[in-house]
Amino acid sequence: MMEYIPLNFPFLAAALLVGISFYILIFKRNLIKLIMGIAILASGVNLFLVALGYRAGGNAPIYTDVPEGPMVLPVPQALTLTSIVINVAVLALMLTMVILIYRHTGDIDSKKSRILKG
Amino acid sequence: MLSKIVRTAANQLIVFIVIFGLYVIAHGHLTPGGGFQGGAVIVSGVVMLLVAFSSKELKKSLRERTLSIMESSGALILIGLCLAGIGTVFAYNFLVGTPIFGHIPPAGSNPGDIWTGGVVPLMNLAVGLKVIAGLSAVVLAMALFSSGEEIE
Amino acid sequence: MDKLLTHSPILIIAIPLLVAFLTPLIGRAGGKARNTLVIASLAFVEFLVIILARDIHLNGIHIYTLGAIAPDLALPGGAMMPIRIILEVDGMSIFMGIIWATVALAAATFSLSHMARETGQTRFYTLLLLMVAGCFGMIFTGDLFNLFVFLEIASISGAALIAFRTRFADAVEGGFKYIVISAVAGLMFLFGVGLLYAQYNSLNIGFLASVMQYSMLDKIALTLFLMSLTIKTGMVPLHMWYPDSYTVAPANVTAMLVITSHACMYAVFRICFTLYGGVLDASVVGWIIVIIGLLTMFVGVTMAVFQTDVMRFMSYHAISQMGYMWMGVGVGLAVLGNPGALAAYGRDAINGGIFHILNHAMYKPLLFMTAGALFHRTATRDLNKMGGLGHNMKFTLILYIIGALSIAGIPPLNGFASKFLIYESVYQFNPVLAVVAMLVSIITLASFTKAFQSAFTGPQLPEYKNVKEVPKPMLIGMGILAAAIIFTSIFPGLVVEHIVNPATDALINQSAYVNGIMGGTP
Amino acid sequence: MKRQVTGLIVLLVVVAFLVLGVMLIHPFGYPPSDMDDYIIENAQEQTGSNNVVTSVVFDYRLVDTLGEATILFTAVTGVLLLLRASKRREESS
Repeated sequence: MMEYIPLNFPFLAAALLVGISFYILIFKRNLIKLIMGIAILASGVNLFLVALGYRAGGNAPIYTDVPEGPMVLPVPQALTLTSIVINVAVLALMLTMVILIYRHTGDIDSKKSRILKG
Repeated sequence: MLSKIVRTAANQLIVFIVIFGLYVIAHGHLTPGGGFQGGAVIVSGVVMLLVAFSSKELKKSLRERTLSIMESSGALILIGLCLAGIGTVFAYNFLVGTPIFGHIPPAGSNPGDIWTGGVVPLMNLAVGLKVIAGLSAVVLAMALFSSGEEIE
Repeated sequence: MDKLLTHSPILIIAIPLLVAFLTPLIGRAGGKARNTLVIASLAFVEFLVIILARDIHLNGIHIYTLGAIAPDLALPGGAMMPIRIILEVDGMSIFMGIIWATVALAAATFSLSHMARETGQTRFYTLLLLMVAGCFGMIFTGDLFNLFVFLEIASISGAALIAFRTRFADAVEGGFKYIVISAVAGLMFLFGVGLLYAQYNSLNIGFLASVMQYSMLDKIALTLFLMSLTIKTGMVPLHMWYPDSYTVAPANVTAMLVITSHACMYAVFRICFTLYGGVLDASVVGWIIVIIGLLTMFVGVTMAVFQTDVMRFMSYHAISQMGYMWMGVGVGLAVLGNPGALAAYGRDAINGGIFHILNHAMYKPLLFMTAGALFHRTATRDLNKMGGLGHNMKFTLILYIIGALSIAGIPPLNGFASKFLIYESVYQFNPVLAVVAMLVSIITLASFTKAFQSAFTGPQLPEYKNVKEVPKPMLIGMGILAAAIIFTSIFPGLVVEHIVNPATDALINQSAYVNGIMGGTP
Repeated sequence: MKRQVTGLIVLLVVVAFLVLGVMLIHPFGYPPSDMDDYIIENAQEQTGSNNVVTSVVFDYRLVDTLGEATILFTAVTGVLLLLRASKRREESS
């Protein structure tokens, strides 16, 4: 069995990833960097979700030739899977729009655009 | 289009990638993996082909229309399987206990039996089909668009 | 018929999905078949919503447990909590459902000719149906994670539809802005869901409400939910994206997007009243919502006065009108813990707020569609370039007048009925709020009169001499909404009693929602 | 400059808020697990699937998966829609 961890380090890591992404979203004006920020935000949230389901010393929740012992929680893994696919979809659409914006304006800096400013 | 070495290697490797992806999809109810994961593996193979050959070459064998039909049919199979359970409740696992994929595994650790899981393996196949077609279409469309090719 | 009724909550979501998956295949057979299929499916959904609404008013909350051995089996044998996803449709959900079904039908009819000259129509209708399904899912589901999934369906299809006219750079940029905002809001919402899951190991709204302790963690989750949904609704500190995105979308899409933000508002109310209802610090959260509503109302209308782009002008008005709903419902929330005040004016305030959702959901899409009709014929959105269009577009003129009078709250029309309810009850809560609300209403009237003058009256401009009335499907689409407005104006009592009151009861009476899930426990 | 300061304040508030939030969660590795225990115990019998995660994804929470597949479908349709229209723009201009 693992030792009791007093500081919830994995959760903390997830929160810090979210913090980094907010830094990018607030201060960076490049659209590609903005998308990266959202990807990091998504990773942070996914890490948080999947860390919620960990049970100390647990096995993967698959009964095929499983060793004895507790199993980690399956629902957070399912939620994370769903969330990952959703983010893939969002990123694909965002990248398409950036391609189109680049075609129109020849630039991916949001300062240059009337709408994206602010 | 990259060099001949890369193209030949890609041609050989794609077989193994596709087989591995199909394995992950088909054994989704027994081992880690499933439709989404296996589909993503196969699409990574498609991306490899896209890098090795040009998008123009790939467009000849992977038609956008075929991909679109494949994707729609995958989605239709998925929702069809959900609707098929509506005799009881929408999304009811109606195949458990029937001869098709209906075996119930012994409780606890067991070596695994492919004929288990009810609708789960079928759904894995449908989702796999959908992910392969959908993501390939996105990747292909982006590549074609960036190189100024026509998209249907 | 009974079976249809039992399964109607999921069928309302599944039929648009099924048709959306079919559309790419049918679309190859030709435009006519595709359009017929889309309209027929939406009409069928409208029919299902109506029979479901009737049943809910007669028999109360409708539970549908997905994938269980019986639809009403919320708790499987031996479990103390719901395991599966449960759809729970109560008065408030079906209230939103009626609105959404009607507006979707009207917008789709409007699209038939508004979109006729565009390419990519098959994909347009696919996305439209997906948006319909996503929004229905949001308002019917009783599961937090499921709410997130459907929220994302609605956002992604909405973003793609905003950017539909890719030949304009600002359309793509508006779509990009919308999807960035949606993605951030959605992920923040998901973080909040994770916090609740960590604490109670459940995702079901009814179950969570029954065990909610309002600990520090719950408060943080509540803040995350409110922040994310406030962004998505377009309330004031974070409203800047709203006009940018809504202006550039095709008018029929904007009409639907308005209801999407109402659905996010529904999620706010559901979370405040139902999820946290029993333990919420109601007066604090209520006041926060009232203040956000007040700011929104005021800032929205002030910005609207200066706009010359007709869609932008209406978008700011949409923001401003949404402030009324927040204010009405917020006042009700603030006195939720005080039965005397709740009976005296709190209930009326919620009633007014919810009635205003209904009215706004009828006249704002109508106004957006008239703006779309103007765009259809003149290819400009600039009010200064229009003029004298009333001579040739008589029906559009009449429909615009109906919508404008309604939004300004002129007595015979329905906008007046709901605004009056809000003024009256809010005045008893705090007179200052009511005064500001009336002021905003006057400015609204003034600015709509101005827009009316610049677009329709005046001499006929030479370049618009040959402008014709818009085609029939567009008029029918607008006519559906205008008919709904007129019906609500003539029989406000009937509408309040049969549609609005059940929704208010559903919000106030949290235990009914919880018992819908947990009632089966021994 | 003003924008930077506001941004920094927002950032610090959000991070402090999230860090506070995650410190309050149950200790890592010891989650409450009533619902998940039920699923782990009954998944094999009710769905016949050895992989419990798959049985959650494709049985207990199937509608989430349907929604997820729909989102993928939406995104693909959206990407193809957007890339389509711009082609026409190039032709016409």
